[in-house]
Amino acid sequence: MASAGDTILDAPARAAPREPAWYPYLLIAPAMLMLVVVSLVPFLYAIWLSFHEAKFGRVKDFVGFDNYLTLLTDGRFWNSIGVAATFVFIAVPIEFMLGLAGALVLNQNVRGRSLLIPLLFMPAMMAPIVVGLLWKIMLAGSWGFFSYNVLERFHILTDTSVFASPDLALYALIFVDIWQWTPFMMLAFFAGLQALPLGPYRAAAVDGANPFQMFLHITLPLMTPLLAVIGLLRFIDAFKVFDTIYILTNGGPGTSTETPSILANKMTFEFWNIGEASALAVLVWIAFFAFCSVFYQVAKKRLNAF
Amino acid sequence: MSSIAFQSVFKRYGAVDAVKHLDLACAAGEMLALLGPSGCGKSTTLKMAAGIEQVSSGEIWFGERPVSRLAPGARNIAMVFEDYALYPQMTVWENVAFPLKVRGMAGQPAAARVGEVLQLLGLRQMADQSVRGLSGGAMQRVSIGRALVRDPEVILFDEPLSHLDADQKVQLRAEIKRLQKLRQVTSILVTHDQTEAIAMADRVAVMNHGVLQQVGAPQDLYERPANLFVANFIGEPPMNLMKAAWDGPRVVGEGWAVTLPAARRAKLSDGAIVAGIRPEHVRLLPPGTAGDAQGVVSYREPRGDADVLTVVLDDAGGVKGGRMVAEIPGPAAFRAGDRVSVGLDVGRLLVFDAASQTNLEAAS
Amino acid sequence: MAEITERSRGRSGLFWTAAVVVYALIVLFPIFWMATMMVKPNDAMFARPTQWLFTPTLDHFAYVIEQGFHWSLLTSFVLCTVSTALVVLIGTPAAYAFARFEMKGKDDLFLFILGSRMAPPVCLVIPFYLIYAKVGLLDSFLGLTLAYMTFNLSFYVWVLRSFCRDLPVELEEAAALEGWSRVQIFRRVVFPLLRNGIVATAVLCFIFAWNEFLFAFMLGGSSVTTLPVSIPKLITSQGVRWGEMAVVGMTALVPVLAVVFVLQRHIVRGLTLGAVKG
Amino acid sequence: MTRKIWCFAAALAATTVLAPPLRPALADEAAFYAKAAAPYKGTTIRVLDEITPLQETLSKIVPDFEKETGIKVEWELLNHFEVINKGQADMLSGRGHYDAIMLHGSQLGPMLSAGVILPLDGFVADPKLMDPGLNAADFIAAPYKTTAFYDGKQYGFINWNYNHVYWARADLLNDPTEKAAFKAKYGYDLAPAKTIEQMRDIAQFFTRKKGEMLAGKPLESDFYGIVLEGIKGGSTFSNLWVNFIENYGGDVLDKDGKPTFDTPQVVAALKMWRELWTYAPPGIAEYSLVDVPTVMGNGIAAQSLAWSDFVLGIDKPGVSPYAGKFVYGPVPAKAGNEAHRHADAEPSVTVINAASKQPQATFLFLQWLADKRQQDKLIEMGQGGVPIRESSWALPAIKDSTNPTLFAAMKSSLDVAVARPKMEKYPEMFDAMSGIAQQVGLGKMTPEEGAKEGQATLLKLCGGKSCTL
Amino acid sequence: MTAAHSGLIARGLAKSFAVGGAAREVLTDIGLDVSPGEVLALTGPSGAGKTTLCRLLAGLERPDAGSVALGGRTLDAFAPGQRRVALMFESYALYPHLTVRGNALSPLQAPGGRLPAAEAEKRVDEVLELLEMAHLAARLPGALSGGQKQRVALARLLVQSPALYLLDEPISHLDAKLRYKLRGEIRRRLAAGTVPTIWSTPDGMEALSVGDRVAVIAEGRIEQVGTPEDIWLRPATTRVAKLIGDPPMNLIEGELLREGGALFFMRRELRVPLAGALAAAAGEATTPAVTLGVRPDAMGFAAPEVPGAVQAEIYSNEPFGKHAIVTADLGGLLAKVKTSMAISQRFGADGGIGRAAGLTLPVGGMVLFDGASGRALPGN
Repeated sequence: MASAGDTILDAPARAAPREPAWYPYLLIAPAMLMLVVVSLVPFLYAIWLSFHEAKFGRVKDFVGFDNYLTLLTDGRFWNSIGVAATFVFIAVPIEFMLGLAGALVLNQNVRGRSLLIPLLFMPAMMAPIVVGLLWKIMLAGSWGFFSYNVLERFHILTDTSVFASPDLALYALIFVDIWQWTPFMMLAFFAGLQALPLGPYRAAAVDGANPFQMFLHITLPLMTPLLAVIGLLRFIDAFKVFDTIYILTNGGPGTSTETPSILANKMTFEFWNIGEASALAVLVWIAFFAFCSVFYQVAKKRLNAF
Repeated sequence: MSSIAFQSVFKRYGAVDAVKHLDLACAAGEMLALLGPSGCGKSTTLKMAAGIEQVSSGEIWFGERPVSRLAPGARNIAMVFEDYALYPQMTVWENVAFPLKVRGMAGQPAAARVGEVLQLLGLRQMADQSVRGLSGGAMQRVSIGRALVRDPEVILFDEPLSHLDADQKVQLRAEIKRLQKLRQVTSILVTHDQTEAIAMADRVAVMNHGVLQQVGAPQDLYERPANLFVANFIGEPPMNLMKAAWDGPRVVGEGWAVTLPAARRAKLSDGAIVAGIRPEHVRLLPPGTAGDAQGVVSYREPRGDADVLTVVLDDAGGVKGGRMVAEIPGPAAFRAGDRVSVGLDVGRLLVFDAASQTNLEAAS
Repeated sequence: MAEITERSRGRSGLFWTAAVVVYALIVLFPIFWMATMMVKPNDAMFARPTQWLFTPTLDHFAYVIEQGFHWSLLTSFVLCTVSTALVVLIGTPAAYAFARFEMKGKDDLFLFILGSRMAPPVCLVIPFYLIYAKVGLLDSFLGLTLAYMTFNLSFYVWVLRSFCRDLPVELEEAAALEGWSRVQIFRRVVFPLLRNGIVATAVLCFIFAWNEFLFAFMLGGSSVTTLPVSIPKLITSQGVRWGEMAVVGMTALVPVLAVVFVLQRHIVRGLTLGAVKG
Repeated sequence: MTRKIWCFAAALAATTVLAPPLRPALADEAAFYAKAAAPYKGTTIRVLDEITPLQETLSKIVPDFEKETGIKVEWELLNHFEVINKGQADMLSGRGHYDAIMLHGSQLGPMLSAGVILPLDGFVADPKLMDPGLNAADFIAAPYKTTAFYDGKQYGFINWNYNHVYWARADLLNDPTEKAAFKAKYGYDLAPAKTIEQMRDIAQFFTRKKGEMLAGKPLESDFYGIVLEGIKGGSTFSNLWVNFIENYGGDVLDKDGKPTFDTPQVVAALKMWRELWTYAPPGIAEYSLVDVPTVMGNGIAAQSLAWSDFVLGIDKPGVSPYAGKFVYGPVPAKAGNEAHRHADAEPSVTVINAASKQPQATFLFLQWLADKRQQDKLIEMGQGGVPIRESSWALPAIKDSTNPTLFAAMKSSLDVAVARPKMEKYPEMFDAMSGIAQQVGLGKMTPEEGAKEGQATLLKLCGGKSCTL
Repeated sequence: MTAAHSGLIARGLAKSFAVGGAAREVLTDIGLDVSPGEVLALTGPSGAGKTTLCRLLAGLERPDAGSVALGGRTLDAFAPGQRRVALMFESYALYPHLTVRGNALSPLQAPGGRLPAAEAEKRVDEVLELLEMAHLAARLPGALSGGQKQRVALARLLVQSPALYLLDEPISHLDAKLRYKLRGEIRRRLAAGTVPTIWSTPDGMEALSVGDRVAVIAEGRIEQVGTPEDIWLRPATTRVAKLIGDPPMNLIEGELLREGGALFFMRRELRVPLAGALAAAAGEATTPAVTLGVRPDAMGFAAPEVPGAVQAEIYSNEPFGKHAIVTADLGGLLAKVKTSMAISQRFGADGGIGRAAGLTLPVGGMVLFDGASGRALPGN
């Protein structure tokens, strides 16, 4: 595009005009149809189920909002929301900050980046279920590598093990999540840093700004759209996390690590209380969607993100 | 204000010398242009002055102060960038205020300074706009404002006009020159555009392949280029540079010949030469008029107040006629295909040594 | 950034390199430890005190092969390849359309796509299971392929859209003026330029599918057993077969790691989900 | 719950009618199956079972059935949780992918109330299908009768007699220094625990810190007196329920199915439960039925209560350095209540999916599996195992086993083992109560509070009605 | 529409774009004729609509109104590929994944313009040779300099045998030297053929140099079409005047004053007697408000005390070697004067900024415009 801008203003997404109006719809149709089938239909089905009594897979009577009422008055549901909130609001900010710090370090003149990057990214490439087992190996009571060689040896934790302690298990899971996803954040932010224009930094260097001022006044504002999008994605994914918790604690001890995902899984595949589980699914889904669409609109307008 | 001096400065990237043995000085309050084609080392030189690039060897002096080991921020310089390098998320005001802010200057004095600079550059009305939506010219003015706001010792301009539209270019180059003269701030301007260099700078340093070719006042460079590179690089349309040979006092080219005054000829050594003459020193006369050559207009390029005509010279003395470009006041009467007689302003004819490519008459 | 001055080359560059290496060693230690378990005899596995040196054994590999885990590997590979290919096939035109064309309700449609990515899989798996049971898609390739669309198709469209946005429209216009047809333009101009983006995004989708557990577990089964789903089979009454688990876990990691090594530049760019232009 | 046998009358009636006085020759058996299966020749049935050493051995026998009958069997083995998940999902969704599915006794309640299990009575009464030589009277009675029958109907044969045994380190119990020290401290001889109190004493005695001496050697790391299952979602609750609460004379439900979790007996049992946890490794709350044998195999605990079939995988050379150094016994009883001892068990049956399209062929297969020929072969090939037939105890593999105490312990446990009552809401109860068991064990909740909360939870879950079907 | 000639005929073209919900008219009632073999230079400031016009002609945008004919046929129903229009994009639009040769070959391989392979290769070789690009044929565009890229784009244009060449700012992004060199080269190539050409450029001087005729467009309307001389000597509007020339014409807003029989142009202290054609033009003025256009090259300097000299102060002084541009401050009004180096140097080494000087206004070299409409008054 011309820097001078002697084109048609900023008409976005300029397209060859000869395409009939239905042409783009034709292009998106297969994907849209597919998503209707694999996403909308299950969602609508879940809504339908949530208004019925469905125990043991047999859909019985229409019960209106009973399932929702049961759920909303159940301490266990709110406990799960609280657990997930704790999980997300501790894990994501830490991943965010560590990721950003790591990206800033990686963006220095680190040598052998092409070798280091795939290695650093390894945790994020692993199947969550393997990650779960990996940390079981590390942190399992008494025989875990880390439990035995560090926690026990240095008497940091003697009367319990991390996953066995209702007070610690959630933080251990948070730790595992941080371990797994910080590299993802780091590399995404690193890619963002690499794409930043050099000009403002040069100007700031000449203007006499110190590295912290550069970070505060240039890096951070320029990275905001990326931070917003990645932050949102990680937020969603952290809220959805299932495999690692399932394999490591399955919600225990007690209900101390029981997230809505774990609870929904139990309600479905252990208790076979499908109506209520669907209600839970629908609530979570709607809350997510509402949050994300607001975030999307705001981020798109304010930050030019997405 | 302090002077700037480059003393035996080298810049190496691996095995490549981007700047070779540069000795160059810019007097206090002067504007010096570094001119040359892309890749000639001029930008590298400027960046070394700014501290964005490190010198490989040699020293840079600001007045009595060696600065080549100082961080950019410690040199008390300001820089205007080709791509403006504005802080994209800030307003015009914030951009201009930034150098003060990072130096801890705030409050009323800072605001007054910023206001004054914005006023000077005609940016007052835009103060609260985001710089993202501004035109190129306005962005570059903001960038200049940012450079001026804290009275730097030196301002470094890196291709400040190259992304601007022609009309904005003309307007801004006059403004920059005026501000520079008014404030008497030592400045280095890097440009590949000779018009800009000549129009704005007190002196111009021409570089090629990392080597300084000539430094001097624009007029010197224009009238007395030290070598073929400078002769060709400066002037538009470019100087006619033509193979020629001596025939006693006569310079004989391809289809043309002139006689130099004996006194002048005496000072010039023999050998293969290249003769140079600027298009505006080539006169076109009606055919049949006595001239230094005869030919046919092959192409006419009207430019309003001037016309640039290419003439294909007739063969003469068994030598195939060459081409010669003439710039004459326009609109001219000649059209492509017209026969013309060509007159050369012998006093303006330059003679270069074909081998060394240097101007035989340049003060060495 | 660092390049604005070369100051950070030389010693500080080494310092940061060392910092990253140390960080990597710490962070990757558990993976290294698991890797050693692949060849560690059972009695040394969790011996106290920790046994750093041991005589390596290939028993775990033998068992894994004997139990036919390589079939799971193959299943995973085929399934993820097919599902990713399908995503590419139907997602590419959609991403292109979202990037190129003005459409009524584009924002809403796009939000719908994002919405699919947001759905927690645990919530989806219930309706999926019941619907699949009715239409006979449980334990079938098709069923899992479709299920993976919910998160991968939307992710793919989301990310590839940004790659499409970076394509200069002039190239397509130039080709149109030369007289190439729509399809030819896509094949000659759009696709070659988009290839890196497609590969990067597809690889991420492949990784997501490769590592997916819940859908594969609930909707798959005896005839479609992916690698992650095969892992719990190693939790037996003889205790957990940790060595074998390490073998399978590392086996799952290796292909992905290899691909990331080769394509890292594109993948890292893909990780920004289009929030970085250029 | 007392040692009442559920639907005893019906079961008794069935066995009496069906058990022939004489055992026919083995050849006749094979002939029967060939004949009975003739109409179903060429059909394929799918069976889902759990992966344990027993089933792995069994999978070598299954091809014989295919040979004998021409019915093809797709024999799928998954781990414990997967079998529950997928098996139930398959039955409840009515998909009918699996013709037969192994159900643990505790799963029967929900599945029966969902009506997805096919009763076998029709087939049992059909001479074309019912093998006259099955000899159901040979099945170890208590688990069989409490598991396979409900409300006058039969839902399966017994397939797996999972049961708990007491498991201890013989090398430590026989160590002379330790023996002397124990005697000095507790006033009786150190030996495998017969009572829960002894088990407690031994646990207390052997819980030692790193650096202390154990059997004459300094410890390189902490050592624990006992290891129990403590994870939520394993079998913690039933472990606590049967091995402690019932031995203490209490029960979770009374004979009408009403919760009785707040009785003094239960509180006393919870106290003991809590005390034993203090002698257990710190990770106890994350130990599942899989981890307990692993911990024993690693040699960091002196004793345990564990599933007998899981022991088989650990107590063998090459798997654990302590293989051969273990001793087993029946699950200890409460001192003074030995006559009414209990041992936890999870007798399991393979049931026919109501949605099965091949119920007859499946029935033949299930019957064939329980047949003595197969059971004998299984025991022999598995170098021991958990028998479902009384006659198996006499087989050389068990009688002459290198691990005689284990089989004695199994037999003793199975003598008193019964299935849990059939409860519709067992999964919810189990989930909630194992949480309480954990909390009490961890000391986050006093036994009294645990009893109170457990009672309240059960009442809420059952909605004031009977918790049993 | 019946075609009057076999070149390009455009009539009544209009185009609007929706910007932030509101329609903004980018082109209004554009009519153009370009004869076969003629080069029409299209010039105007940024945002005037040059690119949009090119895109309309190429068929890349659909006009809201109007019609285009080329070579005797109406194009409106044709897709871009069917129009036989060769467009050179301002951005060059080179295929980054194809070599120089591949780029040049592309139009000859397309279904619309397909040539037998051997012939296509030959044509490409010829053109690459001609443009001195043969040695770069195997390079990818990413490995080329700006000037080289531009030549590849040119090669891709020249291999075609279209019915219309559209060059959208073909050399805008090159430096002055290269521009000078290339515009001659391209111009000569185009002049040799019989294909009508539109050459768009924001640079008025370039338009004068390359166009057989020049069309000046501003704010979506054609302001003037004429020969370079017409445009230079007789700008039709102040907009045209502002665009042409380096520096462009000085435009001074003021009033007509009739004193006795004589006509004067007045602005504050500035008082310019009008004679000859200017007086005739002034006679046509409908309002006293007029704008006086003075060409920079027509003005001269004199000592301030010279009678008739306009009092001014030197504002800036830019020597260019062969001439100088001196900006004079006429009481708040800046006028640029293109003068000789000698005169420029006479102001002193510092350029004489702030010094008083007298400015002489020529009799010729001035144009009078209507103050309201900005149109040149008839009679100029």
